[in-house]
Amino acid sequence: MMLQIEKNIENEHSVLSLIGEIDASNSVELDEVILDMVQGGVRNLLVDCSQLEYISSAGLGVFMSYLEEFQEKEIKLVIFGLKEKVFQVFNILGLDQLIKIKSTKKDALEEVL
Amino acid sequence: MMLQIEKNIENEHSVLSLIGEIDASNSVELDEVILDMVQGGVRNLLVDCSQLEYISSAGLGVFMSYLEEFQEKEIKLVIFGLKEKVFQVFNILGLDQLIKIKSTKKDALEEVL
Amino acid sequence: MKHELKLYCDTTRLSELRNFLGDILEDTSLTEVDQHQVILAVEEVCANLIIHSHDCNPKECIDLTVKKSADLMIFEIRDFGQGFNILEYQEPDISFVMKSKRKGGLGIILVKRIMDKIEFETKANINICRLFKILKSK
Amino acid sequence: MKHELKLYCDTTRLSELRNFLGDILEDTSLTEVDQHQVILAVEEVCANLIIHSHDCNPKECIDLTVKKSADLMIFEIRDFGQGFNILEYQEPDISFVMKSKRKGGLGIILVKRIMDKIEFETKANINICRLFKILKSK
Ligand SMILES: Nc1ncnc2c1ncn2[C@@H]1O[C@H](COP(=O)(O)OP(=O)(O)O)[C@@H](O)[C@H]1O
Ligand SMILES: Nc1ncnc2c1ncn2[C@@H]1O[C@H](COP(=O)(O)OP(=O)(O)O)[C@@H](O)[C@H]1O
Repeated sequence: MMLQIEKNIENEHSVLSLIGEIDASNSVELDEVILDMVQGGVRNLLVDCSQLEYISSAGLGVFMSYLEEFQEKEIKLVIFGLKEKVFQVFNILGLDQLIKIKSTKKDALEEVL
Repeated sequence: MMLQIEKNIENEHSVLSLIGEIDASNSVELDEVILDMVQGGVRNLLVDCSQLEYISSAGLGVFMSYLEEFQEKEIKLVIFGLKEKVFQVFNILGLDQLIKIKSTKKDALEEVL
Repeated sequence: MKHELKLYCDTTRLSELRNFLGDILEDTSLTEVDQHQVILAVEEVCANLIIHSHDCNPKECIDLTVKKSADLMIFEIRDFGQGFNILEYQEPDISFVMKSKRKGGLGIILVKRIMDKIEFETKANINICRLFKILKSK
Repeated sequence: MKHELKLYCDTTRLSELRNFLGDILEDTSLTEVDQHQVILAVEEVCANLIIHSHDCNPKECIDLTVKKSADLMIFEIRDFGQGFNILEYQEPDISFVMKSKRKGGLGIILVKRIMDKIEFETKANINICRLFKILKSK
Protein backbone atom coordinates (compact mmCIF):
# COMPACT_ATOMS: atom_id res chain seq x y z
CA MET A 1 0.00 0.00 0.00
CA MET A 2 1.53 3.23 -1.17
CA LEU A 3 -0.30 5.64 1.11
CA GLN A 4 -1.80 5.07 4.51
CA ILE A 5 -3.60 7.84 6.34
CA GLU A 6 -4.31 7.62 10.07
CA LYS A 7 -6.66 9.91 11.93
CA ASN A 8 -6.40 10.48 15.66
CA ILE A 9 -8.87 12.71 17.35
CA GLU A 10 -7.33 13.84 20.63
CA ASN A 11 -8.80 16.38 23.08
CA GLU A 12 -8.13 19.74 21.61
CA HIS A 13 -6.63 18.67 18.35
CA SER A 14 -6.63 16.05 15.65
CA VAL A 15 -3.55 14.37 14.32
CA LEU A 16 -3.38 13.16 10.75
CA SER A 17 -0.51 10.80 10.01
CA LEU A 18 0.57 10.47 6.41
CA ILE A 19 2.51 7.29 5.81
CA GLY A 20 4.10 6.53 2.47
CA GLU A 21 3.94 8.46 -0.77
CA ILE A 22 1.46 11.00 -2.11
CA ASP A 23 1.22 11.57 -5.84
CA ALA A 24 -1.39 12.29 -8.50
CA SER A 25 -2.85 8.79 -8.11
CA ASN A 26 -3.86 9.16 -4.48
CA SER A 27 -3.88 12.84 -3.51
CA VAL A 28 -7.66 12.68 -3.60
CA GLU A 29 -7.49 10.42 -0.51
CA LEU A 30 -5.72 13.16 1.40
CA ASP A 31 -8.30 15.64 0.18
CA GLU A 32 -11.20 13.49 1.36
CA VAL A 33 -9.75 12.99 4.82
CA ILE A 34 -9.16 16.70 5.29
CA LEU A 35 -12.63 17.55 4.00
CA ASP A 36 -14.07 15.04 6.47
CA MET A 37 -12.24 16.62 9.35
CA VAL A 38 -13.32 20.11 8.38
CA GLN A 39 -16.90 18.96 8.18
CA GLY A 40 -16.43 17.27 11.54
CA GLY A 41 -15.55 20.68 12.99
CA VAL A 42 -11.81 20.25 13.54
CA ARG A 43 -10.20 23.31 15.19
CA ASN A 44 -6.56 22.29 15.38
CA LEU A 45 -5.13 20.03 12.72
CA LEU A 46 -1.67 18.58 13.19
CA VAL A 47 -0.24 16.64 10.30
CA ASP A 48 2.42 14.08 11.20
CA CYS A 49 4.72 13.70 8.19
CA SER A 50 7.47 11.76 9.92
CA GLN A 51 6.69 8.76 7.74
CA LEU A 52 5.92 10.67 4.57
CA GLU A 53 8.51 9.67 1.97
CA TYR A 54 7.25 11.66 -0.99
CA ILE A 55 4.73 14.29 -1.94
CA SER A 56 4.23 15.65 -5.44
CA SER A 57 2.47 18.84 -6.50
CA ALA A 58 -0.87 17.03 -6.43
CA GLY A 59 -0.55 16.53 -2.67
CA LEU A 60 0.85 19.97 -2.01
CA GLY A 61 -2.04 21.40 -4.00
CA VAL A 62 -4.49 19.76 -1.61
CA PHE A 63 -2.96 21.58 1.36
CA MET A 64 -2.85 24.84 -0.58
CA SER A 65 -6.53 24.61 -1.47
CA TYR A 66 -7.55 24.67 2.20
CA LEU A 67 -5.38 27.50 3.44
CA GLU A 68 -7.86 30.31 2.85
CA GLU A 69 -10.78 28.35 4.28
CA PHE A 70 -8.71 27.49 7.36
CA GLN A 71 -7.89 31.14 7.83
CA GLU A 72 -11.51 32.20 7.53
CA LYS A 73 -12.73 29.49 9.90
CA GLU A 74 -9.77 29.97 12.25
CA ILE A 75 -8.71 26.36 11.90
CA LYS A 76 -5.07 25.95 12.84
CA LEU A 77 -2.93 23.75 10.59
CA VAL A 78 0.53 22.63 11.65
CA ILE A 79 2.70 20.15 9.78
CA PHE A 80 5.45 18.42 11.71
CA GLY A 81 8.16 15.80 11.39
CA LEU A 82 8.94 16.40 7.73
CA LYS A 83 11.95 14.54 6.44
CA GLU A 84 14.61 16.87 5.08
CA LYS A 85 14.05 15.83 1.46
CA VAL A 86 10.31 16.41 1.71
CA PHE A 87 10.74 19.67 3.60
CA GLN A 88 12.97 20.96 0.82
CA VAL A 89 10.10 20.51 -1.63
CA PHE A 90 7.86 22.72 0.52
CA ASN A 91 10.79 25.09 0.65
CA ILE A 92 11.31 25.36 -3.11
CA LEU A 93 7.78 26.68 -3.42
CA GLY A 94 8.00 28.88 -0.34
CA LEU A 95 5.16 26.91 1.26
CA ASP A 96 7.09 27.04 4.53
CA GLN A 97 6.05 30.71 4.56
CA LEU A 98 2.37 29.91 4.10
CA ILE A 99 2.00 26.82 6.29
CA LYS A 100 3.23 26.42 9.87
CA ILE A 101 5.93 23.76 9.83
CA LYS A 102 7.49 22.37 13.02
CA SER A 103 10.12 19.73 13.69
CA THR A 104 8.45 17.76 16.44
CA LYS A 105 4.97 16.98 17.65
CA LYS A 106 5.80 18.83 20.85
CA ASP A 107 6.62 22.02 18.93
CA ALA A 108 3.51 21.57 16.83
CA LEU A 109 1.34 21.21 19.92
CA GLU A 110 2.77 24.41 21.35
CA GLU A 111 1.52 26.21 18.27
CA VAL A 112 -2.07 25.19 18.79
CA LEU A 113 -2.41 25.34 22.58
CA MET B 1 39.80 52.19 -31.07
CA MET B 2 37.09 50.09 -29.46
CA LEU B 3 34.14 52.42 -29.96
CA GLN B 4 33.55 55.06 -32.54
CA ILE B 5 30.42 57.18 -32.53
CA GLU B 6 29.35 59.18 -35.56
CA LYS B 7 26.67 61.85 -35.54
CA ASN B 8 24.82 62.88 -38.67
CA ILE B 9 22.28 65.61 -38.48
CA GLU B 10 19.98 65.26 -41.48
CA ASN B 11 16.82 67.28 -42.19
CA GLU B 12 14.15 65.87 -40.00
CA HIS B 13 16.21 63.39 -38.06
CA SER B 14 19.63 62.67 -36.63
CA VAL B 15 21.50 59.45 -37.18
CA LEU B 16 23.89 58.12 -34.57
CA SER B 17 26.19 55.36 -35.80
CA LEU B 18 27.71 53.09 -33.18
CA ILE B 19 30.79 51.34 -34.47
CA GLY B 20 32.61 48.74 -32.41
CA GLU B 21 31.94 47.57 -28.88
CA ILE B 22 30.17 49.21 -25.93
CA ASP B 23 30.96 48.05 -22.42
CA ALA B 24 31.35 49.49 -18.93
CA SER B 25 34.56 51.27 -19.93
CA ASN B 26 33.00 53.46 -22.59
CA SER B 27 29.21 53.53 -22.16
CA VAL B 28 29.61 57.04 -20.77
CA GLU B 29 30.62 58.15 -24.28
CA LEU B 30 27.29 56.97 -25.63
CA ASP B 31 25.56 58.74 -22.79
CA GLU B 32 27.29 62.03 -23.51
CA VAL B 33 26.46 61.95 -27.20
CA ILE B 34 22.80 61.26 -26.54
CA LEU B 35 22.64 63.97 -23.87
CA ASP B 36 24.19 66.40 -26.36
CA MET B 37 21.61 65.59 -28.97
CA VAL B 38 18.74 65.95 -26.53
CA GLN B 39 20.07 69.32 -25.48
CA GLY B 40 20.43 70.21 -29.15
CA GLY B 41 16.71 69.62 -29.53
CA VAL B 42 16.70 66.38 -31.51
CA ARG B 43 13.18 65.22 -32.45
CA ASN B 44 13.89 61.97 -34.27
CA LEU B 45 16.87 59.89 -33.26
CA LEU B 46 17.87 56.97 -35.43
CA VAL B 47 20.63 54.75 -34.11
CA ASP B 48 22.54 52.80 -36.72
CA CYS B 49 23.85 49.62 -35.10
CA SER B 50 24.89 47.82 -38.27
CA GLN B 51 28.51 48.00 -37.13
CA LEU B 52 27.89 47.43 -33.44
CA GLU B 53 29.61 44.20 -32.48
CA TYR B 54 28.85 44.14 -28.76
CA ILE B 55 26.86 45.95 -26.11
CA SER B 56 26.85 45.07 -22.43
CA SER B 57 24.33 46.08 -19.77
CA ALA B 58 26.18 49.36 -19.25
CA GLY B 59 25.31 50.43 -22.78
CA LEU B 60 21.78 49.06 -22.68
CA GLY B 61 21.30 50.94 -19.41
CA VAL B 62 22.12 54.21 -21.19
CA PHE B 63 19.29 53.69 -23.68
CA MET B 64 16.92 52.64 -20.90
CA SER B 65 17.64 55.76 -18.88
CA TYR B 66 16.36 58.03 -21.68
CA LEU B 67 13.15 56.21 -22.55
CA GLU B 68 10.86 58.08 -20.17
CA GLU B 69 12.35 61.45 -21.04
CA PHE B 70 11.97 60.69 -24.75
CA GLN B 71 8.34 59.81 -24.20
CA GLU B 72 7.65 62.99 -22.27
CA LYS B 73 9.42 65.18 -24.81
CA GLU B 74 8.00 63.22 -27.74
CA ILE B 75 11.44 62.41 -29.08
CA LYS B 76 11.29 59.39 -31.35
CA LEU B 77 14.03 56.78 -30.93
CA VAL B 78 14.51 54.02 -33.48
CA ILE B 79 17.36 51.53 -33.50
CA PHE B 80 18.16 49.80 -36.78
CA GLY B 81 20.58 47.37 -38.37
CA LEU B 82 21.27 45.28 -35.26
CA LYS B 83 23.31 42.18 -35.90
CA GLU B 84 21.46 39.03 -34.86
CA LYS B 85 23.74 38.35 -31.87
CA VAL B 86 23.30 41.89 -30.56
CA PHE B 87 19.57 41.89 -31.22
CA GLN B 88 19.23 38.72 -29.17
CA VAL B 89 20.66 40.54 -26.16
CA PHE B 90 17.96 43.23 -26.46
CA ASN B 91 15.54 40.36 -26.81
CA ILE B 92 16.58 38.50 -23.64
CA LEU B 93 15.65 41.57 -21.65
CA GLY B 94 12.50 42.29 -23.62
CA LEU B 95 13.92 45.65 -24.66
CA ASP B 96 12.55 45.02 -28.15
CA GLN B 97 9.17 45.69 -26.53
CA LEU B 98 10.27 49.02 -25.08
CA ILE B 99 12.41 50.39 -27.91
CA LYS B 100 11.46 50.55 -31.59
CA ILE B 101 13.82 48.27 -33.46
CA LYS B 102 13.91 48.04 -37.26
CA SER B 103 16.00 46.04 -39.71
CA THR B 104 16.95 48.75 -42.16
CA LYS B 105 17.45 52.47 -42.23
CA LYS B 106 14.56 52.68 -44.67
CA ASP B 107 12.21 50.97 -42.19
CA ALA B 108 13.52 53.17 -39.41
CA LEU B 109 12.89 56.31 -41.44
CA GLU B 110 9.33 55.23 -42.09
CA GLU B 111 8.79 55.16 -38.33
CA VAL B 112 9.73 58.78 -37.84
CA LEU B 113 8.32 60.42 -40.97
CA MET C 1 24.90 5.65 -20.24
CA LYS C 2 21.33 5.40 -21.42
CA HIS C 3 18.23 4.05 -19.69
CA GLU C 4 14.75 3.72 -21.12
CA LEU C 5 11.27 3.35 -19.70
CA LYS C 6 7.90 3.00 -21.39
CA LEU C 7 5.34 4.54 -19.08
CA TYR C 8 1.66 3.75 -19.54
CA CYS C 9 -0.74 6.64 -19.05
CA ASP C 10 -2.09 5.63 -15.70
CA THR C 11 -1.19 7.61 -12.60
CA THR C 12 -0.80 4.42 -10.57
CA ARG C 13 2.29 3.78 -12.70
CA LEU C 14 4.05 6.85 -11.31
CA SER C 15 5.55 4.89 -8.42
CA GLU C 16 7.26 2.63 -10.98
CA LEU C 17 8.69 5.73 -12.58
CA ARG C 18 10.08 6.87 -9.23
CA ASN C 19 11.73 3.51 -8.65
CA PHE C 20 13.25 3.56 -12.12
CA LEU C 21 14.65 7.05 -11.60
CA GLY C 22 15.78 6.34 -8.06
CA ASP C 23 17.97 3.46 -9.23
CA ILE C 24 19.65 5.61 -11.85
CA LEU C 25 20.15 8.62 -9.59
CA GLU C 26 21.59 6.57 -6.75
CA ASP C 27 24.86 6.24 -8.66
CA THR C 28 25.34 9.96 -9.17
CA SER C 29 27.06 12.62 -7.13
CA LEU C 30 23.74 14.31 -6.38
CA THR C 31 22.75 14.57 -2.73
CA GLU C 32 19.70 12.69 -1.47
CA VAL C 33 17.74 15.96 -1.45
CA ASP C 34 18.69 16.71 -5.06
CA GLN C 35 17.94 13.17 -6.21
CA HIS C 36 14.52 13.47 -4.62
CA GLN C 37 13.87 16.75 -6.39
CA VAL C 38 14.96 15.44 -9.77
CA ILE C 39 12.61 12.46 -9.40
CA LEU C 40 9.83 14.89 -8.52
CA ALA C 41 10.47 17.14 -11.52
CA VAL C 42 10.48 14.27 -14.00
CA GLU C 43 7.34 12.85 -12.41
CA GLU C 44 5.56 16.19 -12.64
CA VAL C 45 6.15 16.39 -16.39
CA CYS C 46 5.06 12.77 -16.86
CA ALA C 47 2.00 13.19 -14.63
CA ASN C 48 0.97 16.22 -16.68
CA LEU C 49 1.28 14.24 -19.88
CA ILE C 50 -0.70 11.35 -18.43
CA ILE C 51 -3.46 13.57 -17.07
CA HIS C 52 -3.69 16.54 -19.41
CA SER C 53 -2.49 15.13 -22.74
CA HIS C 54 -3.59 11.50 -22.53
CA ASP C 55 -6.63 11.69 -20.29
CA CYS C 56 -5.30 8.82 -18.15
CA ASN C 57 -5.84 6.36 -20.97
CA PRO C 58 -3.78 3.34 -19.85
CA LYS C 59 -3.47 2.09 -23.42
CA GLU C 60 -1.43 5.09 -24.43
CA CYS C 61 2.13 5.57 -23.32
CA ILE C 62 5.02 7.96 -23.10
CA ASP C 63 8.70 7.19 -23.54
CA LEU C 64 11.40 8.27 -21.17
CA THR C 65 15.10 8.14 -21.96
CA VAL C 66 17.68 9.06 -19.35
CA LYS C 67 21.19 9.91 -20.50
CA LYS C 68 23.94 10.29 -17.97
CA SER C 69 27.45 11.60 -18.44
CA ALA C 70 30.10 12.66 -15.97
CA ASP C 71 28.56 16.04 -15.39
CA LEU C 72 25.11 16.11 -16.88
CA MET C 73 21.86 14.17 -16.83
CA ILE C 74 19.32 14.51 -19.62
CA PHE C 75 15.76 13.27 -19.20
CA GLU C 76 14.04 13.03 -22.55
CA ILE C 77 10.28 12.56 -22.42
CA ARG C 78 8.57 11.77 -25.70
CA ASP C 79 4.91 11.39 -26.57
CA PHE C 80 2.59 11.60 -29.54
CA GLY C 81 -0.31 13.92 -29.98
CA GLN C 82 -1.22 17.44 -29.04
CA GLY C 83 1.98 18.94 -27.67
CA PHE C 84 2.18 21.19 -24.66
CA ASN C 85 5.11 23.60 -24.66
CA ILE C 86 6.19 23.96 -21.07
CA LEU C 87 8.55 26.80 -22.04
CA GLU C 88 5.70 28.94 -23.28
CA TYR C 89 3.58 28.31 -20.18
CA GLN C 90 3.63 31.28 -17.83
CA GLU C 91 3.58 30.02 -14.25
CA PRO C 92 1.19 31.75 -11.85
CA ASP C 93 2.21 33.28 -8.53
CA ILE C 94 1.94 30.90 -5.59
CA SER C 95 -0.57 33.27 -4.00
CA PHE C 96 -2.77 32.93 -7.07
CA VAL C 97 -2.55 29.13 -6.86
CA MET C 98 -3.68 29.36 -3.24
CA LYS C 99 -6.66 31.54 -4.08
CA SER C 100 -7.72 29.42 -7.05
CA LYS C 101 -8.37 26.42 -4.77
CA ARG C 102 -8.19 24.00 -7.68
CA LYS C 103 -5.76 21.66 -5.95
CA GLY C 104 -3.22 22.00 -8.70
CA GLY C 105 -0.99 24.42 -10.50
CA LEU C 106 2.28 23.83 -8.67
CA GLY C 107 3.82 21.18 -10.91
CA ILE C 108 5.49 23.25 -13.59
CA ILE C 109 6.73 25.77 -11.05
CA LEU C 110 8.57 22.89 -9.35
CA VAL C 111 9.99 21.61 -12.63
CA LYS C 112 11.35 25.02 -13.58
CA ARG C 113 12.91 25.61 -10.17
CA ILE C 114 14.49 22.16 -9.91
CA MET C 115 15.90 21.65 -13.38
CA ASP C 116 18.81 23.62 -14.80
CA LYS C 117 17.56 23.76 -18.36
CA ILE C 118 14.42 22.76 -20.22
CA GLU C 119 13.92 22.24 -23.94
CA PHE C 120 10.77 21.48 -25.86
CA GLU C 121 10.27 20.60 -29.49
CA THR C 122 7.72 18.92 -31.69
CA LYS C 123 8.76 17.13 -34.83
CA ALA C 124 6.72 14.81 -36.99
CA ASN C 125 3.98 14.60 -34.40
CA ILE C 126 6.39 13.58 -31.63
CA ASN C 127 6.70 15.97 -28.72
CA ILE C 128 10.03 15.96 -26.94
CA CYS C 129 10.57 17.58 -23.58
CA ARG C 130 14.16 17.52 -22.34
CA LEU C 131 15.06 18.24 -18.74
CA PHE C 132 18.72 18.87 -17.87
CA LYS C 133 20.33 18.54 -14.47
CA ILE C 134 23.95 19.49 -13.95
CA LEU C 135 25.78 16.97 -11.80
CA LYS C 136 29.15 18.53 -11.23
CA SER C 137 29.48 21.43 -8.91
CA LYS C 138 33.21 21.72 -8.41
CA MET D 1 40.29 21.38 -20.52
CA LYS D 2 41.13 24.30 -18.30
CA HIS D 3 41.95 27.90 -19.18
CA GLU D 4 42.95 30.66 -16.79
CA LEU D 5 42.99 34.44 -16.90
CA LYS D 6 44.09 36.99 -14.34
CA LEU D 7 41.98 40.07 -14.87
CA TYR D 8 43.07 43.40 -13.44
CA CYS D 9 40.35 45.58 -12.00
CA ASP D 10 40.16 48.12 -14.75
CA THR D 11 37.17 48.22 -17.07
CA THR D 12 39.42 48.83 -20.08
CA ARG D 13 40.60 45.24 -19.57
CA LEU D 14 37.15 43.84 -20.33
CA SER D 15 37.90 43.64 -24.05
CA GLU D 16 40.80 41.33 -23.24
CA LEU D 17 38.39 39.17 -21.29
CA ARG D 18 36.08 38.98 -24.30
CA ASN D 19 38.93 37.91 -26.58
CA PHE D 20 40.01 35.26 -24.08
CA LEU D 21 36.49 33.85 -23.83
CA GLY D 22 35.87 34.12 -27.56
CA ASP D 23 38.84 31.90 -28.32
CA ILE D 24 37.65 29.22 -25.91
CA LEU D 25 34.04 29.32 -27.01
CA GLU D 26 34.89 29.16 -30.70
CA ASP D 27 35.68 25.46 -30.34
CA THR D 28 32.36 24.53 -28.78
CA SER D 29 29.05 23.43 -30.24
CA LEU D 30 27.39 26.66 -29.10
CA THR D 31 25.91 28.86 -31.82
CA GLU D 32 27.38 32.30 -32.47
CA VAL D 33 24.44 33.87 -30.65
CA ASP D 34 24.95 31.64 -27.61
CA GLN D 35 28.70 32.22 -27.56
CA HIS D 36 28.04 35.95 -27.62
CA GLN D 37 25.64 35.65 -24.69
CA VAL D 38 27.99 33.55 -22.62
CA ILE D 39 30.76 36.10 -23.13
CA LEU D 40 28.34 38.80 -22.06
CA ALA D 41 27.25 36.97 -18.90
CA VAL D 42 30.81 36.31 -17.75
CA GLU D 43 31.75 39.91 -18.49
CA GLU D 44 28.80 41.22 -16.49
CA VAL D 45 29.90 39.33 -13.39
CA CYS D 46 33.51 40.47 -13.83
CA ALA D 47 32.50 44.09 -14.52
CA ASN D 48 30.44 44.07 -11.32
CA LEU D 49 33.40 42.80 -9.34
CA ILE D 50 35.70 45.39 -10.88
CA ILE D 51 33.30 48.27 -10.30
CA HIS D 52 31.35 47.41 -7.15
CA SER D 53 33.78 45.23 -5.19
CA HIS D 54 37.16 46.62 -6.26
CA ASP D 55 36.37 50.23 -7.02
CA CYS D 56 38.21 49.98 -10.35
CA ASN D 57 41.55 49.69 -8.57
CA PRO D 58 43.84 48.41 -11.35
CA LYS D 59 46.27 46.96 -8.81
CA GLU D 60 43.72 44.43 -7.62
CA CYS D 61 42.69 41.47 -9.70
CA ILE D 62 40.21 38.67 -10.10
CA ASP D 63 40.90 35.14 -11.31
CA LEU D 64 38.91 33.39 -13.95
CA THR D 65 39.12 29.67 -14.66
CA VAL D 66 37.19 28.13 -17.51
CA LYS D 67 36.61 24.37 -17.52
CA LYS D 68 35.22 22.68 -20.55
CA SER D 69 33.96 19.13 -20.95
CA ALA D 70 31.94 17.47 -23.67
CA ASP D 71 28.64 18.82 -22.42
CA LEU D 72 29.32 21.52 -19.87
CA MET D 73 31.30 24.71 -19.42
CA ILE D 74 32.09 26.06 -15.98
CA PHE D 75 33.30 29.63 -15.50
CA GLU D 76 34.79 30.06 -12.04
CA ILE D 77 35.41 33.64 -10.97
CA ARG D 78 37.39 34.14 -7.79
CA ASP D 79 38.25 37.27 -5.85
CA PHE D 80 39.25 38.37 -2.37
CA GLY D 81 37.38 40.72 -0.14
CA GLN D 82 33.81 41.63 0.59
CA GLY D 83 31.73 39.02 -1.22
CA PHE D 84 28.56 39.70 -3.13
CA ASN D 85 26.14 36.78 -3.34
CA ILE D 86 24.49 37.01 -6.71
CA LEU D 87 22.04 34.24 -5.74
CA GLU D 88 20.62 36.30 -2.90
CA TYR D 89 20.25 39.40 -5.04
CA GLN D 90 16.66 39.96 -6.06
CA GLU D 91 16.56 41.37 -9.58
CA PRO D 92 14.23 44.31 -10.19
CA ASP D 93 11.56 44.41 -12.91
CA ILE D 94 12.76 45.89 -16.18
CA SER D 95 10.11 48.61 -15.82
CA PHE D 96 11.64 49.60 -12.49
CA VAL D 97 15.10 49.77 -14.07
CA MET D 98 13.68 52.08 -16.72
CA LYS D 99 12.10 54.41 -14.17
CA SER D 100 15.18 54.50 -11.95
CA LYS D 101 17.23 56.16 -14.73
CA ARG D 102 20.50 55.18 -13.12
CA LYS D 103 21.93 53.70 -16.31
CA GLY D 104 22.46 50.32 -14.73
CA GLY D 105 20.73 47.41 -13.11
CA LEU D 106 20.45 45.07 -16.09
CA GLY D 107 23.64 43.05 -15.62
CA ILE D 108 22.55 40.37 -13.18
CA ILE D 109 19.24 39.92 -14.97
CA LEU D 110 21.22 39.05 -18.09
CA VAL D 111 23.50 36.66 -16.20
CA LYS D 112 20.58 34.77 -14.70
CA ARG D 113 18.74 34.48 -18.00
CA ILE D 114 21.77 33.38 -19.99
CA MET D 115 23.41 30.89 -17.67
CA ASP D 116 21.91 27.49 -16.81
CA LYS D 117 23.11 27.40 -13.22
CA ILE D 118 24.87 29.76 -10.83
CA GLU D 119 26.70 28.93 -7.59
CA PHE D 120 28.24 31.26 -5.07
CA GLU D 121 30.38 30.48 -2.05
CA THR D 122 32.87 32.22 0.18
CA LYS D 123 35.60 30.29 1.91
CA ALA D 124 38.64 31.60 3.71
CA ASN D 125 38.05 35.11 2.38
CA ILE D 126 37.89 33.93 -1.24
CA ASN D 127 34.63 34.46 -3.05
CA ILE D 128 33.83 32.00 -5.79
CA CYS D 129 31.11 32.56 -8.33
CA ARG D 130 30.53 29.66 -10.74
CA LEU D 131 28.55 30.04 -13.92
CA PHE D 132 27.45 26.90 -15.76
CA LYS D 133 26.46 26.60 -19.39
CA ILE D 134 25.19 23.35 -20.82
CA LEU D 135 26.68 22.61 -24.23
CA LYS D 136 24.83 19.54 -25.34
CA SER D 137 21.29 19.82 -26.46
CA LYS D 138 20.61 16.47 -28.08
N1 LIG E 1 1.16 17.86 -20.93
C1 LIG E 1 0.21 18.81 -20.86
N2 LIG E 1 -0.78 18.86 -21.78
C2 LIG E 1 -1.73 19.81 -21.74
N3 LIG E 1 -1.79 20.76 -20.78
C3 LIG E 1 -0.84 20.75 -19.83
C4 LIG E 1 0.20 19.79 -19.82
N4 LIG E 1 1.01 20.06 -18.77
C5 LIG E 1 0.47 21.13 -18.15
N5 LIG E 1 -0.62 21.56 -18.78
C6 LIG E 1 -1.46 22.72 -18.40
O1 LIG E 1 -0.70 23.55 -17.54
C7 LIG E 1 -1.36 23.69 -16.29
C8 LIG E 1 -0.36 23.80 -15.16
O2 LIG E 1 0.33 22.58 -14.96
P1 LIG E 1 0.93 22.26 -13.53
O3 LIG E 1 1.73 23.43 -13.07
O4 LIG E 1 1.66 20.97 -13.62
O5 LIG E 1 -0.32 22.14 -12.58
P2 LIG E 1 -1.50 21.08 -12.58
O6 LIG E 1 -1.17 20.00 -13.57
O7 LIG E 1 -1.55 20.60 -11.19
O8 LIG E 1 -2.72 21.87 -12.95
C9 LIG E 1 -2.28 22.49 -16.19
O9 LIG E 1 -3.37 22.74 -15.34
C10 LIG E 1 -2.69 22.30 -17.64
O10 LIG E 1 -3.73 23.18 -17.97
N1 LIG F 1 30.40 42.25 -7.12
C1 LIG F 1 29.54 43.08 -6.51
N2 LIG F 1 29.87 43.67 -5.33
C2 LIG F 1 29.00 44.48 -4.72
N3 LIG F 1 27.79 44.80 -5.19
C3 LIG F 1 27.40 44.26 -6.35
C4 LIG F 1 28.25 43.37 -7.07
N4 LIG F 1 27.59 42.98 -8.18
C5 LIG F 1 26.40 43.60 -8.15
N5 LIG F 1 26.27 44.38 -7.05
C6 LIG F 1 25.10 45.19 -6.69
O1 LIG F 1 23.97 44.73 -7.42
C7 LIG F 1 23.44 45.77 -8.24
C8 LIG F 1 22.89 45.23 -9.55
O2 LIG F 1 23.92 44.76 -10.36
P1 LIG F 1 23.70 44.71 -11.94
O3 LIG F 1 22.40 44.04 -12.22
O4 LIG F 1 24.90 44.12 -12.56
O5 LIG F 1 23.53 46.24 -12.36
P2 LIG F 1 24.60 47.43 -12.30
O6 LIG F 1 25.94 46.87 -11.92
O7 LIG F 1 24.56 47.99 -13.65
O8 LIG F 1 24.05 48.37 -11.26
C9 LIG F 1 24.58 46.76 -8.39
O9 LIG F 1 24.11 48.06 -8.64
C10 LIG F 1 25.29 46.64 -7.07
O10 LIG F 1 24.63 47.41 -6.09
